[in-house]
Amino acid sequence: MDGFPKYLLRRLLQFFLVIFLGVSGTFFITKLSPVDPVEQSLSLMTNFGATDPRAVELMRQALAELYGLQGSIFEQYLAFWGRVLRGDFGPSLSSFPTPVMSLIMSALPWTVGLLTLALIITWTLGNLLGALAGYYRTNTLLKLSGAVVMALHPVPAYIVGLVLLLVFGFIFPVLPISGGAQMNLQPGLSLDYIRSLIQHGTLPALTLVLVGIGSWFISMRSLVSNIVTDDHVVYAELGGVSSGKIFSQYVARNALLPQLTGLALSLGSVFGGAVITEFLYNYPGVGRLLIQGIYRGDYSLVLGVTTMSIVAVAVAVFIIDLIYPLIDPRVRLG
Amino acid sequence: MFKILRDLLRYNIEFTIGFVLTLAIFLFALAHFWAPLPAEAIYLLPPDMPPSAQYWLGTTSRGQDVLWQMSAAIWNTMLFGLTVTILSRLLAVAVGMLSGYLGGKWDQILMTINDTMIALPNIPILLLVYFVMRDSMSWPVLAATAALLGWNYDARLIRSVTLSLRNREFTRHAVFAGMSVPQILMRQHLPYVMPVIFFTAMNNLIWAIGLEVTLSVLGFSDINRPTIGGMIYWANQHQAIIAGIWWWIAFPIIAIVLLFLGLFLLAISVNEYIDPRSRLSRMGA
Amino acid sequence: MSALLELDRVNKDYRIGGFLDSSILHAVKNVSFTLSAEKPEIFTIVGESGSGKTTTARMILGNETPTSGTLRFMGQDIAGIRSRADRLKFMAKAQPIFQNPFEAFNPLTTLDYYLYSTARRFLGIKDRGGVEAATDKALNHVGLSLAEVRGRYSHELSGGQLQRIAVARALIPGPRLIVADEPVSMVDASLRMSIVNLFRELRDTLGVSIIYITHDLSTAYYISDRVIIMHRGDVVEAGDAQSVLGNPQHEYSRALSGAVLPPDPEEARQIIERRMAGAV
Amino acid sequence: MLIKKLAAAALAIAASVMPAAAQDFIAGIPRNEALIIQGPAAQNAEWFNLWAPGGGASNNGLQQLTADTFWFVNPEGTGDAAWTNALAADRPQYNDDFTEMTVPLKQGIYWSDGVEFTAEDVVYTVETQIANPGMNWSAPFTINVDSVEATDPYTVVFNLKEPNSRFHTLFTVRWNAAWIMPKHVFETVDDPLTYANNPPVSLSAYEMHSYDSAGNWVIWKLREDWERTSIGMDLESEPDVKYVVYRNAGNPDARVIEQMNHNLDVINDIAPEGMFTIARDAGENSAYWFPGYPFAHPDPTLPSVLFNHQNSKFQDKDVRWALALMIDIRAVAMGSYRGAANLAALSVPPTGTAVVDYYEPMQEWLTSFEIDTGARTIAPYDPTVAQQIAALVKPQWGDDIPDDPAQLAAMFGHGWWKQDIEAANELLEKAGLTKNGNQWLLPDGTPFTIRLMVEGDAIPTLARAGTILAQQWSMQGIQTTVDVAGPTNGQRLGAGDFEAAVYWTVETWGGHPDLSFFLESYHSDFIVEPGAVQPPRNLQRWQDERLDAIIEENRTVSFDSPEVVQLGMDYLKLAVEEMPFIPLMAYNKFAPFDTTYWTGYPSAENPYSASGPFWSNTRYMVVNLEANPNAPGAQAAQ
Amino acid sequence: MNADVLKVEGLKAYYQMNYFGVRREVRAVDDVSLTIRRNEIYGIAGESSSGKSSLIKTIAGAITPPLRVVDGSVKFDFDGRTLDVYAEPQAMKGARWQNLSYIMQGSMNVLNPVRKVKHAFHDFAFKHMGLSERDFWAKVEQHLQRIGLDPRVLESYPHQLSGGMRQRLTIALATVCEPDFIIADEPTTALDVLVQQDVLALIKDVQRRMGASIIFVTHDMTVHAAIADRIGIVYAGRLVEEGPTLDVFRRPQHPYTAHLIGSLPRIGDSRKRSALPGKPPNLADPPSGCRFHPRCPLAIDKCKTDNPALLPRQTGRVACWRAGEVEAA
Repeated sequence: MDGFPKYLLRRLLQFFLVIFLGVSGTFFITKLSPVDPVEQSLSLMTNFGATDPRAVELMRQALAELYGLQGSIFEQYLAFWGRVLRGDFGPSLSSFPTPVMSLIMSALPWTVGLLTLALIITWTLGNLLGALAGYYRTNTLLKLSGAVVMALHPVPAYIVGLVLLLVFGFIFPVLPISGGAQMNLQPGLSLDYIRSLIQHGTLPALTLVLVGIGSWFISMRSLVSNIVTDDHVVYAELGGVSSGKIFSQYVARNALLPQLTGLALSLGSVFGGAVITEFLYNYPGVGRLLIQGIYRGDYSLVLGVTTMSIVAVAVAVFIIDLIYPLIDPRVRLG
Repeated sequence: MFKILRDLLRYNIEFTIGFVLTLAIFLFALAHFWAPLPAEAIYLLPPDMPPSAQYWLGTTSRGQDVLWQMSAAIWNTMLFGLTVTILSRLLAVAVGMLSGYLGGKWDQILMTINDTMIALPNIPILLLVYFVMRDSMSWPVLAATAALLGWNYDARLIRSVTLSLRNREFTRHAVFAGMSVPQILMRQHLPYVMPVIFFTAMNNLIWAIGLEVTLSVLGFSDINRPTIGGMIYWANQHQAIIAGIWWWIAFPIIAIVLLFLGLFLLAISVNEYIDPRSRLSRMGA
Repeated sequence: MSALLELDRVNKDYRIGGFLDSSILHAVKNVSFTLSAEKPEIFTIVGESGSGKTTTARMILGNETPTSGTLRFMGQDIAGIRSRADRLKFMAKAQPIFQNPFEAFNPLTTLDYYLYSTARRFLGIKDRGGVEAATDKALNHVGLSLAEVRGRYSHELSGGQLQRIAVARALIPGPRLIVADEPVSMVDASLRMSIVNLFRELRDTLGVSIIYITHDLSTAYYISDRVIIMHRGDVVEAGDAQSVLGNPQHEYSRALSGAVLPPDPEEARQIIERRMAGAV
Repeated sequence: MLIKKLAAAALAIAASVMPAAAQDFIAGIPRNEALIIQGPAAQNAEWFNLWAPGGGASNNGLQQLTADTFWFVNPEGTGDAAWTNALAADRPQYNDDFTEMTVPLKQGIYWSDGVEFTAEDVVYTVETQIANPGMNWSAPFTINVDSVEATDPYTVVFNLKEPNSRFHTLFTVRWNAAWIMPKHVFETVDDPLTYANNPPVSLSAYEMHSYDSAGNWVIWKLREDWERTSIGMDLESEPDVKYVVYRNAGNPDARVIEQMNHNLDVINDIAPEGMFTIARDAGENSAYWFPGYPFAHPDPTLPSVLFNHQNSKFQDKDVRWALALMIDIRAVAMGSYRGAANLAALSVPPTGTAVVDYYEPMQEWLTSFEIDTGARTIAPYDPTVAQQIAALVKPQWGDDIPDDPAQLAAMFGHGWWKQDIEAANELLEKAGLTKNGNQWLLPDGTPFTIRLMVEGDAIPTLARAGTILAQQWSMQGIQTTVDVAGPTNGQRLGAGDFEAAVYWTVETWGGHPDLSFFLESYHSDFIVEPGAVQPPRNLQRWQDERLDAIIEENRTVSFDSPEVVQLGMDYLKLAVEEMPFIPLMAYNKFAPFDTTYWTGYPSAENPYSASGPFWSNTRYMVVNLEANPNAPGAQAAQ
Repeated sequence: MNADVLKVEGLKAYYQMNYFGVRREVRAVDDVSLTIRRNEIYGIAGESSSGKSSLIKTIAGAITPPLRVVDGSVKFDFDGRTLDVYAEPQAMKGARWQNLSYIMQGSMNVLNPVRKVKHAFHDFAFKHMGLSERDFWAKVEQHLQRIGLDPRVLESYPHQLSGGMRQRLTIALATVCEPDFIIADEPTTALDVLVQQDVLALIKDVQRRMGASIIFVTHDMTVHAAIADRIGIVYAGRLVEEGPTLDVFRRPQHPYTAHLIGSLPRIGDSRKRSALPGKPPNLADPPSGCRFHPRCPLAIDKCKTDNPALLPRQTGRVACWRAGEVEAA
């Protein structure tokens, strides 16, 4: 077995190893967590309510049995892998008996939709501006936009989001500031629903874009300023090729290739959700789910989300490794 | 060292601006050691005072002077950020250079670890670690944890630089000149890796501070310790933005942006200075 | 007669990866030759890019292991050297000269660092004076002195000088063999002969054997004792330099020899005119 | 250039999206028929089974608007008015030795699917839960109920395993209680624990209209046969509120914004500053518990400084008292609630009926109460604290602050302990502590330090109180650091894994003087070893024979007996003497209402219902609200 | 019609750099004047960092800071149309590829690595040809065939082609518009010996057929011997000798030229050849007088102080105080 199949096998092996190590690590960290889901459920159930201490003890036993938290940590670990391989993360402990998978699956479209869109906008805009700024170094407009991007870069996401929320939700209340879509609107491909989705997604997406654009901008600008001195760019300039074409086909195109790996990684991490943004805008995505899971000590849920996220990043890296040769004609696998 | 500083100050306007900004903010942060009131003290001043001659940057709803809070907060936040950055740079450099230089099995093992770390979602892991450690989760421990999560992508960058250096003739030459692996890495390769380190350090610092703020906003930080995240946390607890106490949040953010601007200008100008190409030009090659 | 270097049916295969296709490249096929320990010589490997000459050189230096066959240096199997101590021992006796003198020295490192490091590591000299003496002695062999080199960077010297320093450095541990891979192709024409002449001197005065790897038949003819011509991994012709290069027998050797442009406008022009008529 | 094209495209997209503001806030539902209430973010939005441990979905209107059980106690009410017979036709009837309880049921009540509600549903509820451990009320039923029978369709008789004078409280709603299950639905189900009960059949005046699968909102609509419910049959006219929307309106800032944008009628809780902002910027459109400052509505829970009695530092009552006397309660009130706190010197929340039953009658006793500092005897009580706080906030709130001491007591509480550092020092010395410079040393010579645990974000005002307490103690030489426990708070409290904490261990009916609600769990029988998990309430692990005696006696008297109040006072006096925890104040909630669409919200003036939307009592508010005739679109609808 | 295509007069181009206070001026092109005629190959010979690359960059108007033209002019004459490169840079734009094209060193890097070869043809040449797409591609394919390339290479990526093919391709690209003037910068340097001859033959052939002028830069004297009609020898930024190739090789007038030619080894002749002593001058700090004097076996005192002008001498020009006394070594 040679060449591609062998490469594929090696890469696949590594892929599984990464997932195995990552998920196992998370499993044991979660197990070390002092948060006890039984106690969490109990305190939810007894909060505000009458509590007979004997009854609480009885409930505690019943819940521990129900949640399947018995057995040694190693037995739980084996059982966990057994379930994961079947694509099942078991029941959520804070939303018992709803399966974690179905919680994730209902949150996932929101997160993936919002984050993918925001990421693509961020990536495109950041790279475009970065490339333009790297190529047309003297353009005032670009310098200005560069300065804005640079100033935004270090501002924490929470602040950017809060300011947007204040400006567009309060001072000029033109956009909804909470939730994923209008209330009581049937989800579907209707114009109203799509418009509602866009309206509700605008502020969170804008937050993500403003926060994320800086790093793409900076890295693209430095990539481009290296490429403009490459022979083939100089040659094209000597050949009288128009500067627009040089920019797009000779400079940006080459500089984009390394950025694609970054894009893939970011796309993979989409599955982890955007914790702060979703938290702030009450967006019903995976990030919010994760925070809820952590607050409620629901480690089935936390494990589920982190596992999904680890797998997604690993898959994204794997895929980009596989398709990179198709994107970059130079790459040959040794 | 002094000569470098003098050269940069004299001939590089970006460095000068960056240097002045950073120094100013550093001195400002340093000043908290001489603050008139302890940074943790609350309700010793009238709350919610807007910026005025008496309270230049106003007071918080907790009766603290924003100016002095900020001074301590920037100090603590930068201490955290720089600890994360330096630790994670050390890791990234060690792993990246060894992996790139040694190649083969070592490369595979290190890069598998690296790829695993890349795939780990930072925030959940940090929160989980925070739960596990709880009271013993002091800021240095948090910084170490963050550093453990923040080196991997840059290690790959450094590895790719080292990988290309490994195949340069001067590396093979160094081997035949009897130089040991550490000698080759430190003397021969490090100057080429330095610009990558500097460049990624900026992003890492921003990431670390973002992390601090995120954890604080979610309520997972030591609320006794004034930090930028801590200020946002408390401002948030008092709904400061909605209540119109904008100075509580705006000034720290402006300070952070200025600080980053300063650091960024420093980084790019120092980077230009230490970049082998620029060094060679100065040396007259 | 004992052998300094002995190559016995050495092969080296590479897998060249296509994304969907891949094939085995036989970079070096069945190469055998022996360098005598008693009689130092300049042994030249001639070939174009892809001929396997550089791979052969790397195997001799232990930077690559052969797919099959053995390379023995002073009786020791080169591929069998594992420990760092053995490796250092081997390197002390077999040293390389690289193609591009500007590349061979890190532009950010002073040149003397390479020299001192070599002296310390291979000669085991600890004190500064001893190191400098050994370095200066080696530099004297190549017509330079430590005073000219100390504290300088590669960009401050010409390619020819750098290549001399590289040779001097290689001489410090007292090697028996120097493997020079295209040592003059990046050196200016006016300085080229000084390097080539230096090789002759090393052979004659220090008794160092030199494996000279080149694509330039003119310099090969100028200094070699023996020559092998490699083509796509095969040795197509081997023997005494004067006869192999002056009167090549193999078809490829002849083509190669015919492609050498003579330093005379009339002859050269005729070759080009012939080529225009034939090829284009 | 490319940039310009992009900008144009962005503008075009923005233009198509902007008409947002013009649209209905809720698709297809007239805004002036809908009451919008702050709800939770539900994870499992599809889950409507109230009886299985399904997580937090019950705050979304499900238990507030569709569930029903025998009785309700209005936590804000006093006397008989606080008691409501819901499904039950009368108060609980016990036999003499409290081993049997008979409940007569109202007739003419129907489930929303048209099936009549009968005693069979009650029997089914109890028996099913006993048969399925893990269901929410399974454990108390298992422990108490020997058998349950429907002697006729409208009478249920519970036979108890042992005497229990408080058995009926299982079916008495303060915040919630054992809700009655629809037998005709659940008997067709294999496993009542994993049945989602979607859509839920309603036993109260509202039924489900629609919900968001992402968990952000649920909409309930008034049943057409609303009169065939326990709440409906007592109403004089059809409720104005046709739809109730429980929506998750995000973080506190977003909630304030949404209310000011008239997209959120009822807020459950925000920070005092958010409240002040609404009062300042939207005062004409909003209503509060108090018409002006301090605005807040006190919950019948009692934030206190809890000491872990199993920690050697806090086993001496003199130390506990010293710590109490080091507190300047005015600073705590200002720091946590900006002064808007209802202070509590007694170990019972100063709300509802407790004010008339305990606080007012005990003032005299409090004023004359003395403690021995070892050096002298002092009377620590300061009945003028309310006036002092009023003076502190007067500059900011002016006319909102009355002069009448009685009114001030209703706003700020009846009094608290005077800060008395000298007495505190004497007490510490009495307890064997020594002072070294500005640092107190424990009898064993180690520095006296305290880690004070607070929950943090979820209960921000208590975190704020904690930081001030820490500062005050630290300044007096007891280094105190605040730990934010976050989500582990409840668990750490339960396991006794803390030194001191700011939290509540006292909750009451609010509308009834009986203290068994929390006191029962204070019996020393339930105290466990350090590290083991303690049942709720007695988190400080306070153990006292006198306390046990009070508890045991309370079990033998009837719920409505006047002796209950006497026993309550005994407990309160004991708690003052022992200072097992330092009660601080009622848990004040800032819950402003938007009056743009609805009026007639409950208030201190007219406390006909709990105001928190998560309390099941809220249903009485919902059906009593009146549409604001001046609401936008109100004329058009008429 | 003017017989001269290019006229360079008194051209000075310096690298002016300022790195953190280290100010340097490298006189890469120092007072060079030369003329190139229609339909000739003019070779420029010189060692590395002698300024030959800077010279042609300056001639091509392709300089970027820190390299700046300090003095002098470069004028092209295309069919009677005079283009002053530094007086009217806009006019140059239109002339690129149409009249003036390049063959660059390092064919590996001059083609965009991530695009197929055909795009390069389209980008560079299409707008100059005034043809429809279809005719354009027909023309390109025809041109490729003439140059000995399979038109299928158009569908390849640069890295898929061998070094020789790539170099042919860049020649095809440079000549597809049939320009009047081609600048060839070390086009054969990185090629294997066998391929080198092919490429040289190709360049010569194309030049002869199109009647274009080529300025051909290489350090390899044997290449000049093979194809240049005239050569100019550059030393330390200055043109030190110029003349018809045969004359320069047979009777070099400048000691440097004589040495370059004399030191060339040759198969069948292993007589010892000496190398030039010393090292090439540093252009940031060039020697006074004649810049070659520190290495010159014939140097006299005058050489150290006075810079010899480039003066006509028999068939060419030479800049040496002792020009008459030089003999081929």
